[in-house]
Amino acid sequence: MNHIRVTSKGSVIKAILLVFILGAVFFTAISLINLDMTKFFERLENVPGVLSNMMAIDLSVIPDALLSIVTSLALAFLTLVVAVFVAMLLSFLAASTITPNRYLAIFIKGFFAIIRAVPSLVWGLMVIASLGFGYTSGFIAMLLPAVGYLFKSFTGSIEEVGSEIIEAMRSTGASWLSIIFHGLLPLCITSFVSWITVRFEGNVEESIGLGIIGVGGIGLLLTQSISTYNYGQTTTIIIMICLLMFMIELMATKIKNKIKFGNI
Amino acid sequence: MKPLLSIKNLVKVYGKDTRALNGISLDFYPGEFIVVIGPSGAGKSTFIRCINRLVDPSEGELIFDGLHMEKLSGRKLRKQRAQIGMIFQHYNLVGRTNVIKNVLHGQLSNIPLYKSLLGLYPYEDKKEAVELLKKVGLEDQIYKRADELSGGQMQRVGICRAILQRPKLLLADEPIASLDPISANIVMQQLHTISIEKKLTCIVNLHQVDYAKKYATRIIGIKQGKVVFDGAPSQLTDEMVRNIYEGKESQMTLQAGNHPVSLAVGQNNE
Amino acid sequence: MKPLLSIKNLVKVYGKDTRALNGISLDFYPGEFIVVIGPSGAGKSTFIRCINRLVDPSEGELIFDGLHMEKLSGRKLRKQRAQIGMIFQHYNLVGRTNVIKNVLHGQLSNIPLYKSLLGLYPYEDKKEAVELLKKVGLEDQIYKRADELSGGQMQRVGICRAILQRPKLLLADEPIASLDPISANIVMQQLHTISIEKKLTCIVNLHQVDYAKKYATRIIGIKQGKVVFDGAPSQLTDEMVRNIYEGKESQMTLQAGNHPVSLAVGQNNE
Amino acid sequence: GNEGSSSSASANTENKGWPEEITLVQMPNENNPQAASLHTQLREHLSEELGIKVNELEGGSYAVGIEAMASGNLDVMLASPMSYYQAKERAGAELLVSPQTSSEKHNYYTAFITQGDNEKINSMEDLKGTNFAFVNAASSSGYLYPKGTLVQEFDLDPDLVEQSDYFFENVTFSESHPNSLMGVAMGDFEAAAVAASVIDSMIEAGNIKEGDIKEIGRTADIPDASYIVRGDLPDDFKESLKDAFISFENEEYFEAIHEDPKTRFVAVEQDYYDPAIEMLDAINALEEVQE
Amino acid sequence: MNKKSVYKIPIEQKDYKKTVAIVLIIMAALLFSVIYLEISVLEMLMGLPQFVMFFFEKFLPANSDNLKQYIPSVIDTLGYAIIATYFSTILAFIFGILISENTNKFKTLRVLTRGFVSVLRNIPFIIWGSLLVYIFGLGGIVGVLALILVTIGFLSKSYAESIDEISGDKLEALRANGASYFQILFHGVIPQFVPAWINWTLFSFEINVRASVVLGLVGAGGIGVLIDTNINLFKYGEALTIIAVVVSIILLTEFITNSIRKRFI
Ligand SMILES: Nc1ncnc2c1ncn2[C@@H]1O[C@H](COP(=O)(O)OP(=O)(O)OP(=O)(O)O)[C@@H](O)[C@H]1O
Ligand SMILES: Nc1ncnc2c1ncn2[C@@H]1O[C@H](COP(=O)(O)OP(=O)(O)OP(=O)(O)O)[C@@H](O)[C@H]1O
Ligand SMILES: [Mg+2]
Ligand SMILES: [Mg+2]
Repeated sequence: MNHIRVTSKGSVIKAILLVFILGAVFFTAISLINLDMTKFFERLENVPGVLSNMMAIDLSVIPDALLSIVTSLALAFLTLVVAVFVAMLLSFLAASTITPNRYLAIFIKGFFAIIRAVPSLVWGLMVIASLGFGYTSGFIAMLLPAVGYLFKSFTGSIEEVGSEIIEAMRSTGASWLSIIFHGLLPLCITSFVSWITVRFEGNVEESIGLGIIGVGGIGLLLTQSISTYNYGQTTTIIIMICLLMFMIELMATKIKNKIKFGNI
Repeated sequence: MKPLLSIKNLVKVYGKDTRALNGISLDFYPGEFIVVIGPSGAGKSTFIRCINRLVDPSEGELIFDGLHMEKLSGRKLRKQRAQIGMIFQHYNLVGRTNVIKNVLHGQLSNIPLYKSLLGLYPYEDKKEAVELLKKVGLEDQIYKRADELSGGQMQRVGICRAILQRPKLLLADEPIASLDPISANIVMQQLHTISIEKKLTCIVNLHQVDYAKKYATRIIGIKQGKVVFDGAPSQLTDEMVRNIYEGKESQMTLQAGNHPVSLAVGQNNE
Repeated sequence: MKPLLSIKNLVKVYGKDTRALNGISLDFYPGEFIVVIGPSGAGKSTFIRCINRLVDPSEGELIFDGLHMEKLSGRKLRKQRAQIGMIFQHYNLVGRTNVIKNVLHGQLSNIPLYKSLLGLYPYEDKKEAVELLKKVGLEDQIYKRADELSGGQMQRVGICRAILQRPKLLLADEPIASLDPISANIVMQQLHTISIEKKLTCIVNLHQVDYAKKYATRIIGIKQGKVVFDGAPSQLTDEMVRNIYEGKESQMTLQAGNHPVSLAVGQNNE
Repeated sequence: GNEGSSSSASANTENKGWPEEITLVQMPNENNPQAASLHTQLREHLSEELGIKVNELEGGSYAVGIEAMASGNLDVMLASPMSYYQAKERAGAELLVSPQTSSEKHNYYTAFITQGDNEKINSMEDLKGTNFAFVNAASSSGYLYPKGTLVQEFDLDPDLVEQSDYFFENVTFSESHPNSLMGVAMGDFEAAAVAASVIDSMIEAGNIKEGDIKEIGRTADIPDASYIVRGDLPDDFKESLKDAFISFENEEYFEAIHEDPKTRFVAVEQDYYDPAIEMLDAINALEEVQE
Repeated sequence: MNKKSVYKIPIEQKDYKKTVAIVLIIMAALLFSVIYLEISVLEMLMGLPQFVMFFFEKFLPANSDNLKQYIPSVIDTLGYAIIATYFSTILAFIFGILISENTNKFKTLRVLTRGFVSVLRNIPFIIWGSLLVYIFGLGGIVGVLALILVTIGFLSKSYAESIDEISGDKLEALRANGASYFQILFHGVIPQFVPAWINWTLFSFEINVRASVVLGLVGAGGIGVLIDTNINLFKYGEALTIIAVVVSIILLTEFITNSIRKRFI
């Protein structure tokens, strides 16, 4: 034996092929889109100018912004809680390791692909036409992307870590729900908490795009200050949002550590 | 007597060409204490996991308690599984949950969900759980998280869980691999006692031939996915044991090693 | 002779009140083959893991090869660790990677990253890896994914990895727990041979007293985090063994059991 | 409760069939970005005059607004000629009032612009063969009006305007007025049609400099966005609503929104937008709307 | 067993008070939100039939007359999405590694990266859009940049969480070998991270395909914007056709990736 492979011959060929495919896809894409790099680098010199233009602070907006933040937070929180429940249920139905029915799992996954593909404007239309303007509409419109993301992440976590526990609990004859509540939830809870916090930020951001359906909140304020080119207000609001999110993330980390190391 | 579990021509192929089980046909009767021995990779774990369908067999029939296990699914499968306890080679405990809850998981199939969620397990069950834990020497660890236990402690928790399930058939995959001799004896003794008292059938994978001989009522030797021995412990001669464990693998390694290696320590010395 | 590893008053406290190690002081010399025995939960794994700092000791000193292990970090710690091989109780293989790569992980500390990424391990290493795998009977599984192996197969891969590391000190946490008698002997024999040939110091946790007596040059008994025996195999009387394994736990369980249980099978029968 | 649940069916007999509350939506408009809190004053005024609750919201999309009107979830909305036409077709909307500025100072129009130092393009004729940007196929001021102007001026086939090498060398939809403007300023397009008010604000905000671009032509004045109302409300209610708007005389409001304190809402006839709509028809923009 | 425990065997030895307090706080916050926002479940349920009706009445039948004209947009969109996915995957991977506790032991660096990514994520996209256009004008690059910005924030965090989930056992073995940081990363972390990585990358590709708002804001066009424009012109039938195209692209990608994954990894 002169040469000893570390990877079997087949998988080396496969790896090369894979790299080749990925490279080909990339370069095809590059050639499809006209990317003018020189223009890009030339215009980099605009950066300081534009940024300095945006560097301004307008403290007068703070009271208004605080009020809107409460609205946005309330909406984001409410949506999040509902989305967590919906997504959890669906992901337990669809995760390949625990699904009660393979076809149901495929159906749910496909269904979500479709739901996610429909742009928010379309949802906005349908929601407004049936519910009118207001927070109820905003709630529904925000629910969809939130469930989409959480569903995806929960399913991933369950599929990744669950199999041993599922096996053990299955062998005791435990029901589907028992396996979930006694096995998977304790196991996945830390990662679930992470996903939920990631999504909470997403939700607040989502609420910014909800001007379409007449939902107020910090997003509306921000859109207004941008469309009137009021950079002082804009920057102030952004700083406030970042601070808020920072606080939320701190809190989430605390909770996560409590769950991870504590005896909850 | 009607067999509790009847296996006919069981075959399991992993992937394309790993034939882990190669046509196994066996009948098991109530109250039997069966120890399965065989070299590592022979298919013992696969065999045991096929019985309660954690692994789906590729071919063959599995008739447990009158029902074709290989055809069941959903609620019926669950009901059958509740009759079959299992002790895992890798324990498979819920790490973030405490010891007693892990043990009580053995009773999940018998109480409604809301009760188990509120921790309203019947007093009897809780008492038995605590007694079992005491018996295996874990009374100090009852409220410890399962992932904070030592290897042997986890294994004992897994054993208590399976016993608390009060099954008709108990499958155990190397239940004493991580246990010290005393704990190992206590566990084997406990299984043995239950098997006699409750006419529980036990199928236990073991690597320790001496334990097998001491506790089994019947020993089955598996090698390369086939049954090569099936009989009473007294019939298992040293010759036979050597035959079971020596395979293509071991022959090679025996040549490769520096010294000729004795077959096993303890009772099985040459 | 200067000790290779010198341990002084080692203490490990988990959480608030689990004193896993309770003041251990020991010296280990080159070429020694030390077997650590003790009841489950005694602190054997913790002891072994403290040595290469996978667990940070709470108190005490660990001087390996002249350096204070407990004070090292970063590159220096890594360099020391490269000198210390480890066989894990739960194998700890990278599941999605194939067998030979897992074994070659033992040589990672000696080659630059880019080479290891491209699979450009030195021919010598690859050859030795294949030979080791052959020796333990895994020549057919070389390109299999580690998570598709049986328990015993995984354990053997873990052993090959540690040996390929060519360490000065080899730590092994129940290396033969999942192995059949023949494989177990081959593995112990292999460790023994290396230990003699290369003056490698081995510290091995075992539950099988008979194997301990057969291969060890020195046996250490640990109980409740303390050293209760330290001597040559010949000094380890049955009385002593009983003393090590019988504890609060086992006494209780011995009373609780239905029959009085013999201490151990095989050589340790009463 | 739902702010938009003012469906006419649940009319209150005491109020002569009037709705119990109405919902008014301000649409974003390049001429009217200053939508901020000042609108509250208008809302309070209307509410006081009519004696019912008035909800005032910021909309984001005309399509959404018009569908909401069609489904009875929206009563009053600010609309451009195109949107008015669409709302009329789909939701039976009627024109209500339009803000009327006293001075000539603030006429709304869309400018054809090119780079300030572009020597080659100096008039509308020079647009031929250029790389040109409209805003969006659904935009009145960013597409329909400038297209109409071009079609009329150069007698083009409206269906071919966007095609490369028909009139322009290439046509891009930039998706927003500021995008078109920045695109021209930076030379990504040779020319574009951008609402004049956006150019003013962008210069004011310092995003571009006065000399960066030059105006080479313009559309005719674009009628100011007007409030439209759902047609199936009781006639007397619509009248009262109109009166309520007309009686709104808050100078602070008009200064902020229309940059002229003298501006007032005036009643408009249903044919107020007809010339504009004719123009839209001339460029085949209305085909799709008719159901 | 002493007398007391004969009657009661607790199966938990923890303080319920804290759990109860947390649950109560969450409930209170929920209640506040519902009341403050005046959300009514009844209304939602009543709106449901209308919701469905709207779809069937307005969007059907789909109008696929112009199917051919979408092809350039589809190609554009795919191009943007692919390039953006490649770049954001690589960048987010680096960030993810820097954020995860499993792979980055330097707390300050971890916090800094986390803060940076969080700012990326929390600056709303309308702002990024304007910034990009003000700086770079319009064109392909801006479109790609915009997409990268959108995905990178959430992708980094998601990667980091997935890396955190990788069990320490296996990394421990490599650590015990004296493997260097990067060796642990490449030989221990990455092989185990692959499934989650594929999962998230697909998700980001999906987002990039339907990023209509984003591409609209920087004037880069694409199929998503086409949907919005058609809706604004009330051409619902056409919009539906384009949505169907988007769905097919996404499902097809998922299918292709899955079969590649099965065969190659
Ligand atoms: N991470 C942990 N957190 C808290 N306690 C722990 C942890 N790991 C181990 N322990 C406790 O420390 C004690 C010693 O554990 P260790 O794993 O060293 O035992 P061991 O001698 O290896 O036992 P075994 O033979 O069963 O593997 C046990 O009581 C165990 O419960
Ligand atoms: N998931 C799997 N995919 C592919 N092959 C597998 C898988 N699981 C087990 N095998 C192979 O099937 C054969 C039998 O495995 P099994 O686990 O049943 O052995 P075992 O008798 O339990 O061995 P041990 O005593 O080492 O646990 C082995 O060769 C193993 O490599
Ligand atoms: Mg096995
Ligand atoms: Mg241990």
